[in-house]
Amino acid sequence: MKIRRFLSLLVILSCSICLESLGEETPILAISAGKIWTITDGIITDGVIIINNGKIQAVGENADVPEGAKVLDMSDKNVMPGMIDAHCHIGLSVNVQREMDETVAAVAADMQILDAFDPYANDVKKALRSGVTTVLLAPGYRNPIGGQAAVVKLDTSRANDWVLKRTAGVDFSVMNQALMFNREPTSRAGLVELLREELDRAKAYKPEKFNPRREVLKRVVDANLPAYIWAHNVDEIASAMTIVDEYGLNAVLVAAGQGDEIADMIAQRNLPAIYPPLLLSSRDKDLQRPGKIAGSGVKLAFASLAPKTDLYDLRTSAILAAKYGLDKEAAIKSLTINPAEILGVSDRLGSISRGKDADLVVLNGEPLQVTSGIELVMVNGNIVYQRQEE
Amino acid sequence: MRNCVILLTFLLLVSVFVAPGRAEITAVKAGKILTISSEPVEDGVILIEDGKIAEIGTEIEIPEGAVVVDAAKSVVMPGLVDAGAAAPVRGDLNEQSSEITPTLRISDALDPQSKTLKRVVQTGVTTLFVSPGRRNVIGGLGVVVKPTGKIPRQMIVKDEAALTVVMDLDSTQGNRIPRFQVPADFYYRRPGTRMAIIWMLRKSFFDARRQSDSEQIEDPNLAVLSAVLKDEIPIHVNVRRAITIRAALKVADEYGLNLILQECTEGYKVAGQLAERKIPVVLGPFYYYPGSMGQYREGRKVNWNNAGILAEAGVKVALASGEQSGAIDILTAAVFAVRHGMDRDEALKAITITPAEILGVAGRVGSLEKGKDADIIILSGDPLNVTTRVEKVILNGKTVYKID
Amino acid sequence: MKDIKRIFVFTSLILQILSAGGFGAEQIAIQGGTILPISGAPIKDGTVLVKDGKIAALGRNVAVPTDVRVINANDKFVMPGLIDSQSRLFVIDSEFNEGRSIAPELNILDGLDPFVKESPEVAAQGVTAVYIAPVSHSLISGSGAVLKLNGSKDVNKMLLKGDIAVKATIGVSANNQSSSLGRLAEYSSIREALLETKIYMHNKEKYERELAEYNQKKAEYEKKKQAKPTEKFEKPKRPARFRPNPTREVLARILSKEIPLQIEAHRVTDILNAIRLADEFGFTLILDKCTEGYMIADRIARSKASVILGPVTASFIETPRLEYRNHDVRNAAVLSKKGVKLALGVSGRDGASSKFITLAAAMAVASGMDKDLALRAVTLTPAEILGVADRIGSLDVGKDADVVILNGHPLDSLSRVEMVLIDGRTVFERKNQQ
Amino acid sequence: MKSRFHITFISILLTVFFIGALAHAGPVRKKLAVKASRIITIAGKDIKNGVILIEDGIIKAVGTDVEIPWDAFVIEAKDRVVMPGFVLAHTSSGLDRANENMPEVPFISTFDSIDPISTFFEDSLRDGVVAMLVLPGNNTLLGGTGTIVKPYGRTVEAMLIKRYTGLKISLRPSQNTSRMGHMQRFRRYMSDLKDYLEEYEQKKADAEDEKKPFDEEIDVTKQPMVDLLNKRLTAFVYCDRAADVPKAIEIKNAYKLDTVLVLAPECYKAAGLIARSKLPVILDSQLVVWETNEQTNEEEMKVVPIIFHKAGVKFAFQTDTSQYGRRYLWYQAATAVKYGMKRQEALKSITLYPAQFIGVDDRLGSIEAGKEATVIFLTGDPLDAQSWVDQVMIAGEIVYERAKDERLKKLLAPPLIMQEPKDTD
Repeated sequence: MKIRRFLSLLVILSCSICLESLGEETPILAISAGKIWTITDGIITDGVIIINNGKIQAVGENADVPEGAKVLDMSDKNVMPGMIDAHCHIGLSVNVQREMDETVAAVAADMQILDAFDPYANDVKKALRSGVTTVLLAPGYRNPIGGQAAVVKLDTSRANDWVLKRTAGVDFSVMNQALMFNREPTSRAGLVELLREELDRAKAYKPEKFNPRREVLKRVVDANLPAYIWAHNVDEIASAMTIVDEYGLNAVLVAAGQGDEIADMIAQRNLPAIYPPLLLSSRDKDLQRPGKIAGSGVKLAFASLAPKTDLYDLRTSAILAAKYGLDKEAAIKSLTINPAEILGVSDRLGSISRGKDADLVVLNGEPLQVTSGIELVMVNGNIVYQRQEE
Repeated sequence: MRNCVILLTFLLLVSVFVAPGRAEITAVKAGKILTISSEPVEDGVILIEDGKIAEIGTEIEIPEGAVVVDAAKSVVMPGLVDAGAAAPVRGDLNEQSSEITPTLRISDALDPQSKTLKRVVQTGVTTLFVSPGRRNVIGGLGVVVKPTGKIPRQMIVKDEAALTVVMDLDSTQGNRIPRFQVPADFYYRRPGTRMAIIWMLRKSFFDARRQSDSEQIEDPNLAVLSAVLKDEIPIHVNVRRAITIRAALKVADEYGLNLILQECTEGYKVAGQLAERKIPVVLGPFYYYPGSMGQYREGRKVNWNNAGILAEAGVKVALASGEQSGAIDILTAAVFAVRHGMDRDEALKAITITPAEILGVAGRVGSLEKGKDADIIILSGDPLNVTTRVEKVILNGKTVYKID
Repeated sequence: MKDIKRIFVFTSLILQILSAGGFGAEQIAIQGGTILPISGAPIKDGTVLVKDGKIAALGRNVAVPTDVRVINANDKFVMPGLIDSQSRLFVIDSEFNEGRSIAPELNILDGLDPFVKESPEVAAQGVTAVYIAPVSHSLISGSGAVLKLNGSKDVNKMLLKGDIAVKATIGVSANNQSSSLGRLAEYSSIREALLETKIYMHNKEKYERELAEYNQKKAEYEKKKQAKPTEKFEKPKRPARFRPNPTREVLARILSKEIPLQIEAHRVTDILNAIRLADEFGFTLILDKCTEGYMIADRIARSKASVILGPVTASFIETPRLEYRNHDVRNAAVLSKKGVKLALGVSGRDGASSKFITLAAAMAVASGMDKDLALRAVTLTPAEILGVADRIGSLDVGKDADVVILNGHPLDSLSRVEMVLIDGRTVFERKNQQ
Repeated sequence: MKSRFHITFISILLTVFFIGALAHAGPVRKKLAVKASRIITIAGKDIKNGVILIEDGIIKAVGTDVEIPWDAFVIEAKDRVVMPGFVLAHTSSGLDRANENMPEVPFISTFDSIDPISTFFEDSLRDGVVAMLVLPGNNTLLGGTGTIVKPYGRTVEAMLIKRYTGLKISLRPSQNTSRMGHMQRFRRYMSDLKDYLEEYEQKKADAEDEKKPFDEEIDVTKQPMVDLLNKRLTAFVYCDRAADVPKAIEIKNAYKLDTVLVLAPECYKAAGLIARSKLPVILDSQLVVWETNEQTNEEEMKVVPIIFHKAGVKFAFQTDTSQYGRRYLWYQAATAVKYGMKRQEALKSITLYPAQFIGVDDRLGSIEAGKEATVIFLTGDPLDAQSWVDQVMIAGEIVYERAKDERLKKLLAPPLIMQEPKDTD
């Protein structure tokens, strides 16, 4: 008797919850912030951001707040766009090394990393704390052609679309780590030769006899799909540039650690560079590299390569780079608008400006200060993380 | 298509990167010039203009504003040419997945940052031949490089310089002949014996020849091989024992190949034949007695005077450092070749012009002549003296190393 | 950009010559700027007077003699040299493959390579002293030492204090395999070693007593013999010889509280075990790493054990290891709030990463640690924990003149180190670098 | 008449031939006089057209104006350069195995392991080496004692110059021990030894005041270390890297040992330290080390002998038998000269200094009156690659002649059949 009533109550409750989450659109939201780092048009002090169902409706010193709007008072805080991690491997199983590379076949262009991604994994839940709201999920570097990378928002809890691009590009690797002693290729020369073979075949591909691998590589050869090429040392970057020149790919250099040695040539081909985490190397020489690369006009974005380093330290990388010679503005851009452009989502992300997604991060200090902690993270206008004092 | 893209970019890069050294003239005042190609010149002068030798001789007045390099007390000779250098490549040189990989271009794997390059310059070497590894019957295409430049393309003097073939037992190393069960990985493969090696060589050239009769070739491997048959690409064969050398000669006869022999430890035994067929040899690495393992196991019958005997018999001999680690610099190799009985001038040629000719780059390097690249090394004394030191190395007209 | 190292060596060399040439008593006055003594409140445009490598005076109105070298530090920050208490600088790779499991007599000084290139870089970031403990692969792996980064190529010249603490480890999985039973075994074998040491100490005392008695008896015997050479006396017997055992000797020093025991423990159970050991044997405990400390902050606070915490960020962990599973960046903040005596270490991937010590402090602040405490946790607190607070860790009269001058607050991520003095000698100066 | 003439003629011929034969067979003659175009004495200045007077294998006099006794047999070396034979102060070649697996084996000796027929000794003689200290390898903490031999003789006894000289201590940690552990093991051994000796002395004392005879011997396994402490043996301490050098010095000071440092190439970094310690040094056979400049990223050549020479350290060279060039002591010296070392010093460090380091400089290392007549005859300057060792004289006895070196001939001469039969197919 009692139990039944209780049950029915429960049922009603749950239904109502469902309805809520599905139905009514979120009310207009206004954030009054001490400092707004819009990235694209400067810093606004004591400004307001008006958010209407997940999009930024207006931003400025005196954007008028419509009545009925829920006001968030962040007047002593800094607001910046949600950070974008240009390359990471989170949401995979515990044994990341095994998950991120299909090492049985050297060429795995038809593999999609999203199929291995678990939106409910712990590190994904934790990720939002770090202020990173969007990431490029990528396969690893241990395959000459590793598979298809995806761009996702990390707020995977809600039913709304968190997959921005299922196939954002194909990961190539010309690094020595892509060589295995018991699989073709075993040598760098052989690796380059293999890539040529595959790309040549892809060129000659006819849609009539369908082949998923060639299908996607064809798009790469036709420069309709970016090729993310892992290359760290100078010789690797050189090999990458050889391939890019020969096939005119639309390429992005990943983990271009020693890029500064030949930055001018990278700039010449305007290849963007995704830089590996700075905490991996502690020598001054390495810490100064990003500054040099960006200095010679290469578009730079940082990557955490999580779980290699913590997503939280994506920002740390930029700060260290700034300390060791990277221009401050460039540093903060390399966390927001640069990756957005490199990943081809700058129409929705990367800056605080009208019409873009309301992915915001609120800090209790300037973004380029390690000491400033993250107070609040917002994705599509929903507060997904708020820091509470314990 | 690909090659022309390479060419274009290469030209572009060259124009970009050679542009700042223009219009300046360097003059080297030398106490003694060993031109190699002709008689030595006493108290001569070499004029260098954008990376090339403009003038060379005794009565040359130095133009205004020329940068003068004073080597009045020193001996000047062409930069050394190492026809068998340790490869400046990170990782495995060998493509182990198959024993016939003619399309493999070692130029794709060159590491401009390589330490070996930076060291080898300081020993006076300004041109190297880099070949693929020794674990394949047909290893791939070697490249002639200079130890300078930021990316491989700037280093390359001649790409696709030669096809490397290995007829020693190295190409069987690590291979296990398939047993009853299905092969586990690609190390379960032939060849396991010398006969299998030679059979494979024959077979692949046989296929290539048949292919090259039909006009268009789709298999890139065969394309390279038929280019070799057409004598467009020279072929370097790595041999040590006399028996292998004779086998190589036989295969060469069958397919009309012009061989260049590498290493050739027991070459002195067949010096007559080699001389007769005008087959050049690139000697090195050098060792006193064959060791108990690896590449030293073959060629048990060492003769310290190998180079001397071959040269005596009229064979074109080049001395190379060889690919083993801790190899001696080729100047020392020449010194000991002379100690063991080689003729002085022959020895000097064997580290400069002869290898240049063998590699087909004698038009640019190997001797000091008008119009050739300004690759010059300045020595404190006679090159064949142990106590002589490399004081300065000029590469493409730019000083890349000098002692302080 | 010039060769820091050369300049570094050069300066120190010059200064050595100077000091050798009788200029040893060189006086330096650092004037103006904000002085952060750490031990006390900040001093606006004060002066630090350095004499013979020690701090002679410090404060707002210090009488500056005429013949001193004046360093102008206007609108700069002046603070004591930083200390990384989890450094791997100078450690040779071969030190990671030590076979024996209980080897407290080992000394890290034997395993250091003073010729490494990194140390000038680290010093250039304001780190003037590092604490190096043996690497954690065996249960008890020897004693650590505090070195100054004064650029000497002789370990003994760098050494500030040796035998700081003996390093022990509970529940660190070398091969990333860790069973709770195995970790218990580790704990109990350490306990066993300590118990045996108790017995050893007892036996030693006994022997010494007996020996004393014997010598006395022997003396009497001699006397008697001299008195009456003819008579027969029974000759006293020498006690059985007691062989000293270096392993036990060191452990004995721990039990008699001469040196603390530094236990690396990550998981809650292991930390609790460490604390239990300390309670049982009553030695001074230093908790190392303390990854899951935030879960039992109160217990640690009660235990009065001091903590060397690190790495602050998970990015410094080389391979995802089991014991770091619950690593949390807020660890430091939580523990310090509970009043635990807390020093921060880098424990980075390599030796050079010691330069990130201020970064570590800043991260702790970001996750809620108090600014001053965080700064103290990389200067004075480690000095206290390691027992070298009488020499370094703060700017106080009489302490070593290890001074760092920055162009901004040390915790400001973008502020640069302008100058570093160690024992009053300039080991780094910014303008040299550009 | 005629026949007598014949007889005398033949007899003269015979005697001449006989003398000649003797000269080459070379048993030790009582008196010898060597006339050389140039004598490099090492001890003093070089002597042009000098004479070395030898009696019973000992040098009696050296100089230009030495008058030759009527009964001395004269060796005409007009176009030869004569110099003292080279001395190799440290080698582990010529043994069947160089390293013992057990870490502490001071009691074993290379004397039991030297293989007289190994080509190493033959080559050494060919290359002008007349004495070498054969020590255990560098992988063992307390490796054992060494033996000084000449590379001539069919048995170890015949080769022997001095037995039981030098004890190898290696500071390179073996597998699965650290440097800390390695050092600790050494200290442990020494403290145990000290303890043992104390006990030994005590027993002795007790025995004395009880008027009992005391016949207990010192443990044979410890004897060499005891001799080391009493300076009856010299410690040859191998430093694997620069960081080991301070420890070697520490050991030397702690236990007051006679020490010679055997250095790996990298140890040049500690040159200053070594110079201050005034210890003799034996260099690795690799004389040029490459170091990457952190800032410029360029490879810089570090020439080890020059660095030590500048620091004022006395050193001896080593050889590596497998390497071209490096296997000759003269080449090592020449390399040093090439990079700016003084010629005289370079020559000393392949003759006199090594002789001093291994304690045979009373007999070898230079050409002086009173020293052993152990010299080599060169076809030219010792530092010239084109000159060969023509003859080697050990204690007045010619033991090597290039003219009779069959192996060398075989290694240099072309094979008999140059032209091979054509294949008929």
